[in-house]
Amino acid sequence: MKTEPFVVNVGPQHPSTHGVFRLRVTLDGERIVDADMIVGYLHRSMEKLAESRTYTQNIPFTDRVDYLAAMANNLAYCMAVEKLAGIEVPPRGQFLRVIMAELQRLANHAMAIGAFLNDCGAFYTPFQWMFREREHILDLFEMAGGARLTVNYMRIGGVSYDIPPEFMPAAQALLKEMPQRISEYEALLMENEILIARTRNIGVLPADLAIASSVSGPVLRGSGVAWDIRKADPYCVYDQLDFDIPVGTRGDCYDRFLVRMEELRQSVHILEQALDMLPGGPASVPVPLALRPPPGEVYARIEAPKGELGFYVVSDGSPHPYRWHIRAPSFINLTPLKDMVVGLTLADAIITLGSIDITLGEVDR
Amino acid sequence: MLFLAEWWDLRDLGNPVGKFLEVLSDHGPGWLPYVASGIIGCVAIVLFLVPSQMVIVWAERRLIGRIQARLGPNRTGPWGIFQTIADTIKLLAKEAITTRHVDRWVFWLAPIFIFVPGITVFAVLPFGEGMVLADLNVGVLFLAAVGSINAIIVFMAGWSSNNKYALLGAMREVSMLISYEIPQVLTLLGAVVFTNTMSLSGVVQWQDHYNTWLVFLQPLALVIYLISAGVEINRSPTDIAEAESEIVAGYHTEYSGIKFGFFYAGEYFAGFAIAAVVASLYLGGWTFWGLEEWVPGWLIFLGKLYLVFWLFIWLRGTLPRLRADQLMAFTWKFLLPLTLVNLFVGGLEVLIWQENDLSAGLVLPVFAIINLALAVGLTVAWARFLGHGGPDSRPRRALLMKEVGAIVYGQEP
Amino acid sequence: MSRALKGTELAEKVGRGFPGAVAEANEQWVTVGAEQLVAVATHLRDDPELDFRYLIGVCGVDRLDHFEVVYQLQSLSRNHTAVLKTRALDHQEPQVPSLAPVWQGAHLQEREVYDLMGIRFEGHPDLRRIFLWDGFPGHPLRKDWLGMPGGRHAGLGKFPRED
Amino acid sequence: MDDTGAVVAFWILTVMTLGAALMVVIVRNLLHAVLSLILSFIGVAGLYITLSADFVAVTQVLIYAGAISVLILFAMMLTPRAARDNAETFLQGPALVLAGMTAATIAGVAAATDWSEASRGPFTETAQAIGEALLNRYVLPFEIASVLLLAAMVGAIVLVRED
Repeated sequence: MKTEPFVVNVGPQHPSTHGVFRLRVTLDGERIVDADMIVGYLHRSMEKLAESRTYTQNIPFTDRVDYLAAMANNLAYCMAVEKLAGIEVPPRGQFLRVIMAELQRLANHAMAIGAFLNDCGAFYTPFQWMFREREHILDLFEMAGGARLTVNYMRIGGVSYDIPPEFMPAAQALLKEMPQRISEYEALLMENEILIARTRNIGVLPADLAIASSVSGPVLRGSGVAWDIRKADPYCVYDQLDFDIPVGTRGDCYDRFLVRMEELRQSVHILEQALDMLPGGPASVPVPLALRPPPGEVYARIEAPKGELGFYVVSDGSPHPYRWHIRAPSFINLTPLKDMVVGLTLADAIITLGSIDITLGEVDR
Repeated sequence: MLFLAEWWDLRDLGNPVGKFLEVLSDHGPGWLPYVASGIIGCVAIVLFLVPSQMVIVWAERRLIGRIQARLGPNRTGPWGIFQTIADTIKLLAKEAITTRHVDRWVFWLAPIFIFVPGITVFAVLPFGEGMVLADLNVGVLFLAAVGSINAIIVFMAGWSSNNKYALLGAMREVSMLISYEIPQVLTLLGAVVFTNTMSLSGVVQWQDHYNTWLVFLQPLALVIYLISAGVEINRSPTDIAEAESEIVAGYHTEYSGIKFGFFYAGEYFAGFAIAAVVASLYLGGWTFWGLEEWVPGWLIFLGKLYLVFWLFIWLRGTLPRLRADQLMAFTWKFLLPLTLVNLFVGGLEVLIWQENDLSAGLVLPVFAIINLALAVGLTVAWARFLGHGGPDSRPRRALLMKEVGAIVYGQEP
Repeated sequence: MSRALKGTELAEKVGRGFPGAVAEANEQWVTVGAEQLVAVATHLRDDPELDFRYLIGVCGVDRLDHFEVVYQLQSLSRNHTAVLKTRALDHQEPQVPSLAPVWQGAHLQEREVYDLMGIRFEGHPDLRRIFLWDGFPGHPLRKDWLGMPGGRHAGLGKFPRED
Repeated sequence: MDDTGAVVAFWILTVMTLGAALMVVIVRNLLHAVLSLILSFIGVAGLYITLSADFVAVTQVLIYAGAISVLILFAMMLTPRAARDNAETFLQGPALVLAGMTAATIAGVAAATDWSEASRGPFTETAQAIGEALLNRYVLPFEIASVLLLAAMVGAIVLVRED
């Protein structure tokens, strides 16, 4: 039977595009025959703005790149500048950074899983449950740095403030609670027949396509590639910590969801060790306000919650970066989107997009 | 029965109404009581539905709040009970936008007609003994007939909006209706086979007479009816026609202000209708094994109605949504065969019972046990047969790797 | 620990197969001429010893008189990284061959570089602006794209508390 | 009283049925035509009720207003946009002839029938009588119809099967 395809603009104002993302899909009935992504609604030209500000002044910008993982962005940028200027961060600062980055991963994955379930049509329940945990983590951020979302916590040479005394007991209490909470989520979500029916073998991303299209983070791991910058290229003190890389075997939405669930557990495990091993001493080294790194170029990367986050910074010896480039995982993870959604129904495409976990602040920058 | 049948005996609200009609016929023209009884019935139904909807919307939001580890509306009035009133005022004050390219007439008529099925169903539902507006002797068929009108109104809204999401929603609703009408009617037929009547008050009286509820005799039918009715009234998790995360708001994407409010209220009215049907057909209606002699039957009926509606609320807060084609396959491959078997077994049982003239006290418990076992067994067996519970629908865990670089794609653990 | 391949080391390996392809090499990176870029990239990807199947990122840098495109490469199996560079010498109409056919991951990133930097990637399957709209004047990440009225550069000439 | 009520109801329903039927013919918007058709069906159902044919009335709503019209709506949705209004087609002439012939037949039958009013008792249930008639006297046509429907269903599945 011959049918007439029609074009639907999913977004920029759509409840499940996680921001101002627009997916232009050509539908034949409900099946997608063509898809094109249109982004840039949130483009702030951060890379240009950063060129006219000093290295320290650029840290708040990184908060706003991926506003759901501000700590990770801070960390990647500070590492890049430290690598450029040859600054060593004291051990306590390193551990604090790891603690914050892993807390941020917990918060981000909580949000990612909750929003993903929302896309699957669960009426906000997993979303709200996940927000309960995220709330505690944001409280911890507030204790440490004074802000909850755009934390601006890390500094070149360490962190802005050492943690207050009430941070440790609160963090310990949270960590004690987390494993059973995660088990609760697993019992509620992983075994849900409808969820499995919706996500199994949907939005399959084969490993070779995943590697070829440069995806990273849980999306790459969901496709069965054991790749994690924390293990492959350890930074801070990750080489002293014990953790595993969760990988899926099928590369479907369910696997990406599983990987995130398991990463929650691994992050808790890392945090338990890091809190135990937290050494004394200064949390940061003094760095001149108008830092003038020697001319050169450097690429520093971390395993951000959404994937490989890298900062490519070129210095010409002045207090401003000459070039400041962000390798944004959300953006690059969208590369295989078209291959993943063509042939699926509109509902599945929404789920697939949700399983990639994008933040539009990071996609558009 | 302890019926006093005085006008102040509120266990049957028909008593004061009957008294009033008597007074009317004594003093007025002959046609007056006839018209007045109709008007009183209609007004009573609306008077019950509107406040019910207001309270239930609030209760649903509070309950969903509990399910979702939050508080729910708690600012307007004690425990937030005036939230729905505040929302209604807000909706009334908002602009009801009519976009330029809509089919104006149909666009405006759809939100008005959306109430028709939900309210009309209550005409044949017995609120208590004798408390029924029109005791139609084909009441069960009437339910199915009125329910099918719903899809046309949804289609009117979706098509006239001139919006692609609305059109997709309307398309989904119409296709869902065609599919889910069949198991729905067949399950209702199961009740009819047992009770040998199509009148709803007849069904309730049958349950009263045999001191049993049809839920014990037709457990599978109840579950199937709840699922297919849930699809028809568009409540999450089966809200395929307005699936928020997929097609924004489905057929009412373009509606704003009180026009949207009408759809919202209409959804609840339809939900009440379904809950009332379930309460009457399967849960004994206004009877409660003798309690109805002390407590007004209509209170028992309403209690059951809200209990069934609470089930819908619970489901909404718990389950994710199936995809449209999966939901469609579910009815044809899963529900339809089961309803046919259920109907066949029900018929067979009634035949055995009637032909051999067995005593009801003996056969009904046996039938109840058989049917329950059959319901569980059939569901599990048929699910297995269709491949559920196989390796593809079993939960898995992520593999844990210590080293980087390995590629395990396609390897099953 | 991921090992960063030295540019000189890489230049030697590449130079064997593609004489004259390497324009410059130092400790950190290797610069390849635009003519042989695709061939070199394909070799880097397919050579089992190098195995750069994963392209980390693409970045354009405005060097005032020319443009540089920087490719960060990663081998997943051998866990080493390398930096590959190429140059677009014409500052008015910069053009380099596209690596999207070699690594699909370059697809969106090259569109980004084209949009913000104005470097045309020859052979790119779908080279359109991505963040900015069609008809946006200029390419903002170029150093000569002045964001402020009156032709002034944005930012401070000198930081207030410096010396 | 009963007679006046029935007469008033008859006239209201007749006007509704015929008016809606007329609308089906004259409105240009296809959706409006379908909706008018549904209204006409409901009017006919009302007429059945005044004839104390309750089962037929409810079935009329269920089958015609519920199912048949949904089928028409489906046909409408699957039709390309150009055909949405009741445009003039080459079928106009034949349709007119056909409709005229049908009308003439009905008029002829109506004129030939002896309209002696049967003695009408009170409102009686018809469902049971219909059921018994279907399963005793008319069981053969009933079964033939079901086999025909089954064949139609299989045929439809075969027609739209993808392979």
